[in-house]
Amino acid sequence: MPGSLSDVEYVVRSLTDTVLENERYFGELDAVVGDGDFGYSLARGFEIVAENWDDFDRTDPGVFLTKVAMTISARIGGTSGPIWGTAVLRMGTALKGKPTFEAADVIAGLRAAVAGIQARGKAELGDKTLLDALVPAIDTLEQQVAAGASPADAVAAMAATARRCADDTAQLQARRGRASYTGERSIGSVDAGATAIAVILERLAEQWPGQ
Amino acid sequence: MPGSLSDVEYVVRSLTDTVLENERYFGELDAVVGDGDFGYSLARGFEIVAENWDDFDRTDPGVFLTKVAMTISARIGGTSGPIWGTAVLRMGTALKGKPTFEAADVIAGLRAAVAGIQARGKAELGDKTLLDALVPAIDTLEQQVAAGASPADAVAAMAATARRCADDTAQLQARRGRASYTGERSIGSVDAGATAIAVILERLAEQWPGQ
Amino acid sequence: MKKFVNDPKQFVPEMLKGIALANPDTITYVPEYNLIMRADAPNDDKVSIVQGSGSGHEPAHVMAVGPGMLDAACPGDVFAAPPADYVFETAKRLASEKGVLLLVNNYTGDRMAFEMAQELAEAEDIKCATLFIDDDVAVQDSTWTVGRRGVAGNFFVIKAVGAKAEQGADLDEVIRVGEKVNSVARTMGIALTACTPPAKGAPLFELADDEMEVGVGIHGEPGRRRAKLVSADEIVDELLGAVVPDLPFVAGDRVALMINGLGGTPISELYLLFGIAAQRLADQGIVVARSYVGEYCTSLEMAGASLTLVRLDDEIEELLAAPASIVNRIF
Amino acid sequence: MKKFVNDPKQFVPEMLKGIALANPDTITYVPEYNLIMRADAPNDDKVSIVQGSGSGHEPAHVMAVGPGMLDAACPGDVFAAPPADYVFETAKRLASEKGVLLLVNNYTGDRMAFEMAQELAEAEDIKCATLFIDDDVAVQDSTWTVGRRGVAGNFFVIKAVGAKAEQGADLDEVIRVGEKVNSVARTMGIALTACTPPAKGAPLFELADDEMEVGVGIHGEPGRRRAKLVSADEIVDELLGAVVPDLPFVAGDRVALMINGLGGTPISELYLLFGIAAQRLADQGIVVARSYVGEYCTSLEMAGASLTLVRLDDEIEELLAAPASIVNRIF
Ligand SMILES: Nc1ncnc2c1ncn2[C@@H]1O[C@H](COP(=O)(O)OP(=O)(O)O)[C@@H](O)[C@H]1O
Ligand SMILES: Nc1ncnc2c1ncn2[C@@H]1O[C@H](COP(=O)(O)OP(=O)(O)O)[C@@H](O)[C@H]1O
Ligand SMILES: [Mg+2]
Ligand SMILES: [Mg+2]
Ligand SMILES: [Mg+2]
Ligand SMILES: [Mg+2]
Repeated sequence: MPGSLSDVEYVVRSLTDTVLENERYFGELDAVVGDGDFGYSLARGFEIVAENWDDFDRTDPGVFLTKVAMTISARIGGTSGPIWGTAVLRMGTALKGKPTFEAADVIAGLRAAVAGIQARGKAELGDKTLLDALVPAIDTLEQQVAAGASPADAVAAMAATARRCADDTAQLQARRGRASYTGERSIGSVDAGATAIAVILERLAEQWPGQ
Repeated sequence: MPGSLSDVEYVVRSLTDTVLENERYFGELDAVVGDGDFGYSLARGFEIVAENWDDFDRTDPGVFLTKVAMTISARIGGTSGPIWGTAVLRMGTALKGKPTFEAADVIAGLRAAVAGIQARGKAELGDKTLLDALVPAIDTLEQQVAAGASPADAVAAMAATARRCADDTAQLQARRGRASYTGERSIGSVDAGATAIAVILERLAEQWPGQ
Repeated sequence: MKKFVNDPKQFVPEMLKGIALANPDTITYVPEYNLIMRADAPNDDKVSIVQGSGSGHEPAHVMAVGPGMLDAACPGDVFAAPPADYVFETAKRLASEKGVLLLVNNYTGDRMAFEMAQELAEAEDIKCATLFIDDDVAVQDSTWTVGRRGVAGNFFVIKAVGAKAEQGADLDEVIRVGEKVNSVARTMGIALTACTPPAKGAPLFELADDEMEVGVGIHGEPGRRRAKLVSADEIVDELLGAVVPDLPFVAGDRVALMINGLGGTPISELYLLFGIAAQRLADQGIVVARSYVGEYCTSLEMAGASLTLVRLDDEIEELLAAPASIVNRIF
Repeated sequence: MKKFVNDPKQFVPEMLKGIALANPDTITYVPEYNLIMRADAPNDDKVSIVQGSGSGHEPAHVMAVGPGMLDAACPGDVFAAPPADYVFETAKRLASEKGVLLLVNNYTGDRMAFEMAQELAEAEDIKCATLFIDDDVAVQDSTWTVGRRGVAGNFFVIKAVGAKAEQGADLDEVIRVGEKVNSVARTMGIALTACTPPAKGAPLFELADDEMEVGVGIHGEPGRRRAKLVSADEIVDELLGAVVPDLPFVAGDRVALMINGLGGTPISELYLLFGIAAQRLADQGIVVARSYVGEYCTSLEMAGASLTLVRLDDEIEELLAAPASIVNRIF
């Protein structure tokens, strides 16, 4: 899964479009046991990414991601601003100075993103957050890469894992974020952030270049 | 239509029961273009009449009515307190010092009540108030008495007139009371006060002693 | 009915008890007559200012009692004028050598109760006068009906007569400023939802999800017309379009601008409306010299707002700026 | 959606513009960062008090700016913590020699934004500290989750630190009184209806006509349980039953009692609740020494109320009684 700036651009563009198209859906997911602003918050940040798409510094993939991270964390409020901003920023740091990169760089970047999210939000696996979809999806990616899968297949497998794990969050009781205030009543509905990860990866897989 | 204290007691008791039983209905009538409190206001006054029924001074029919008037005007707020209080007070004044009375006394008392209502509320016939049912009903009573009708027949005729005239208030535009603020939108629904007069007289006629 | 209430018939007394318990040192509550009065009233050196009206408009008027404002408030049941007896009793207790001024919003029931009370008070040699407030421009053709309604503009009349009375002015002087403020105050309201009187238990009228009532009364009386709900900008234009030409307010006028919430609308929306209205007035050359945003005269939990303009002169501005405090304080 | 609104995305900025226009002399509005600040801040002789939080809780916090209260408020979108950048920018502009105190209601998003902002501020040598408010007793098992929420009790923390800062106290002293007040403040709320964030356009949850949500959060988060709507007496018992044993408050305690409206409940009902609660506390030997009734921390137009108790000592009582004034004034 080697890559370059254009791959990163594709991924960020796809992520941006997914977030903008799912503003309402993500909000509804968050309204079940949260406060319903998750879709709105993300969309306000990524709409600025879309607006300024052509102007981001594209010196290398890392610089590009860093600029995107600053844009979204400057505008997104709520829990998602720090979480998503930190995640993208850590990815950017991992790819900085690498015009081209290997699968191992991507995996290291994603692990760094997870560490950043955990530093910010103190969530553990099983607390019913986006980590519950994101971390297993990264594990799958690592396995796929180790098994020599094509990038398209690897991403498809990630998406499948994320979806399954996102669905499984319905059985969890929320211990982080607003949903945690509902205690046992959070059981029975999926986590909004985890489901967003699944939707984003599914879209990424669906339109993966050269599919 | 000669009468004595017991006749006045019957009328006031019937009036009281009608008002208490129709609290909700009268309120709904007032809610159409008014503020919906007409039934509540009347009921709060007449419920005290019911409570203190045995304690009113019954020296003569006039004194009895005066005490009832003071009770209701002390408790009923809104437009109805002064209007109904004044009306009953004027009836009382007309019958004061008369252990027994004639039809002419009743008619004079009712005319005095109307004058009192007009002094308070400045309403003319046709302004869409209870006067539009009450005044024609008194006219009918006068005609019936002149024609030698029995008390029961006279009251039945009054009730019929009141009902017809109350129904006709639907065609009028309100010029007094809260309903007047709605201008032309008051046309099409009957006046709450006029309809209450009809309901009260119908009940009075239905159960008239010796029917 | 989504309300905090026990027996609906006890709604007003239980609210009054809460007011009394929240203000133990400054307020006297007389349960027999639903009367809320300043603990230090009456004062023979000042005119006593009394407002009575139906309940359901809180903070008007029971929570507007305090130095520089009302000496007493005499509420009726929800949306019903108080019985004349209660008003008379209030006038008796507030009797001062300088006199008693009864402030009345112009409604049939209130007029009658207060006129009866004034007659009774005068018969007992209580110096007493009645001043009617009628600032609502929504009522058209008012000459041949009962006249305009008194709505949120009553705040400005209370504030002005309260300040004037506090200065020790005579009854005539107090009446003069009250009438003056009333004559330059204009209000119009808009409802987004109906309200539910506790004793009725059901909404007074029905508004569809996309409808609003333009010119609504504070008792849920229908207004000028029912219309499709439009943007905040358009609503402000509609309200200003009714209020501004009525006096008329013209370029160069200094005004007080009030956006009053009708009970169910959050203050965030009221400030949003205020911002639009202040901007529009500035564009017309009308100077907003005093700003009022919040709930002053409500209609239970009705969602909606009214806009009031008062044309200022030096005297009115000074009276509005004078110190005052009320039952319903923040700190 | 029954709201006064133009473009829902502009809801917060348009509200802030209204606040600025209503307070031209005393408030500075910085649109780039949604920032509302005292025109005379920062002041090197006092600690700057800053509160940020999602919008939709007005008057908290943008309308709580003023002498003796906040020096600045930094709101996010409706129910969303402000971006960390905005908070950092606010801290920079409020930097004073005595330092900046960032007050934060204890929610994940707010904590993260303010912690990031504090790191950024410290990197620029701005003296800065963060104080978390968490008075909501509705959240149970809070030890292994994110802790209790900050709700209406934040008013008392703001009032106390605002007064202390006004006295010229050092940052540590200001933090000490803030933490002390937070440690003796307990709140629980109840919702009768849901609320509708403007950008969502639909209610956050559904409550049947005869239901209430016990322990609701100020962002519409579900509470402890959903129950049949009961009488005001029973509701007060439920709220006191959660709040009183939590600290616990005991006979002989002097307390501040606040009945806070959640946005859609009229003040008449709030006083009714206050009267019941004050009576119940008196019956338990708990002395209500300070009374607060009205809207302090809302949830848009949600019908409902919360009850807060603060245990007083001489120091807290004095700080609460100190003079203060805010954007959202009456006169
Ligand atoms: N502490 C946390 N760490 C990581 N993710 C979290 C945390 N808290 C919440 N989340 C994620 O954020 C999502 C909600 O985001 P958002 O609606 O923006 O937050 P809020 O409205 O609670 O401020 C949740 O569905 C969850 O996946
Ligand atoms: N000026 C008036 N004179 C006589 N009757 C009136 C007058 N105004 C209103 N009414 C009658 O009173 C009824 C309404 O009474 P009520 O609901 O108690 O008054 P409100 O709520 O307007 O104070 C009307 O239906 C009408 O019949
Ligand atoms: Mg959320
Ligand atoms: Mg009525
Ligand atoms: Mg009425
Ligand atoms: Mg949120």
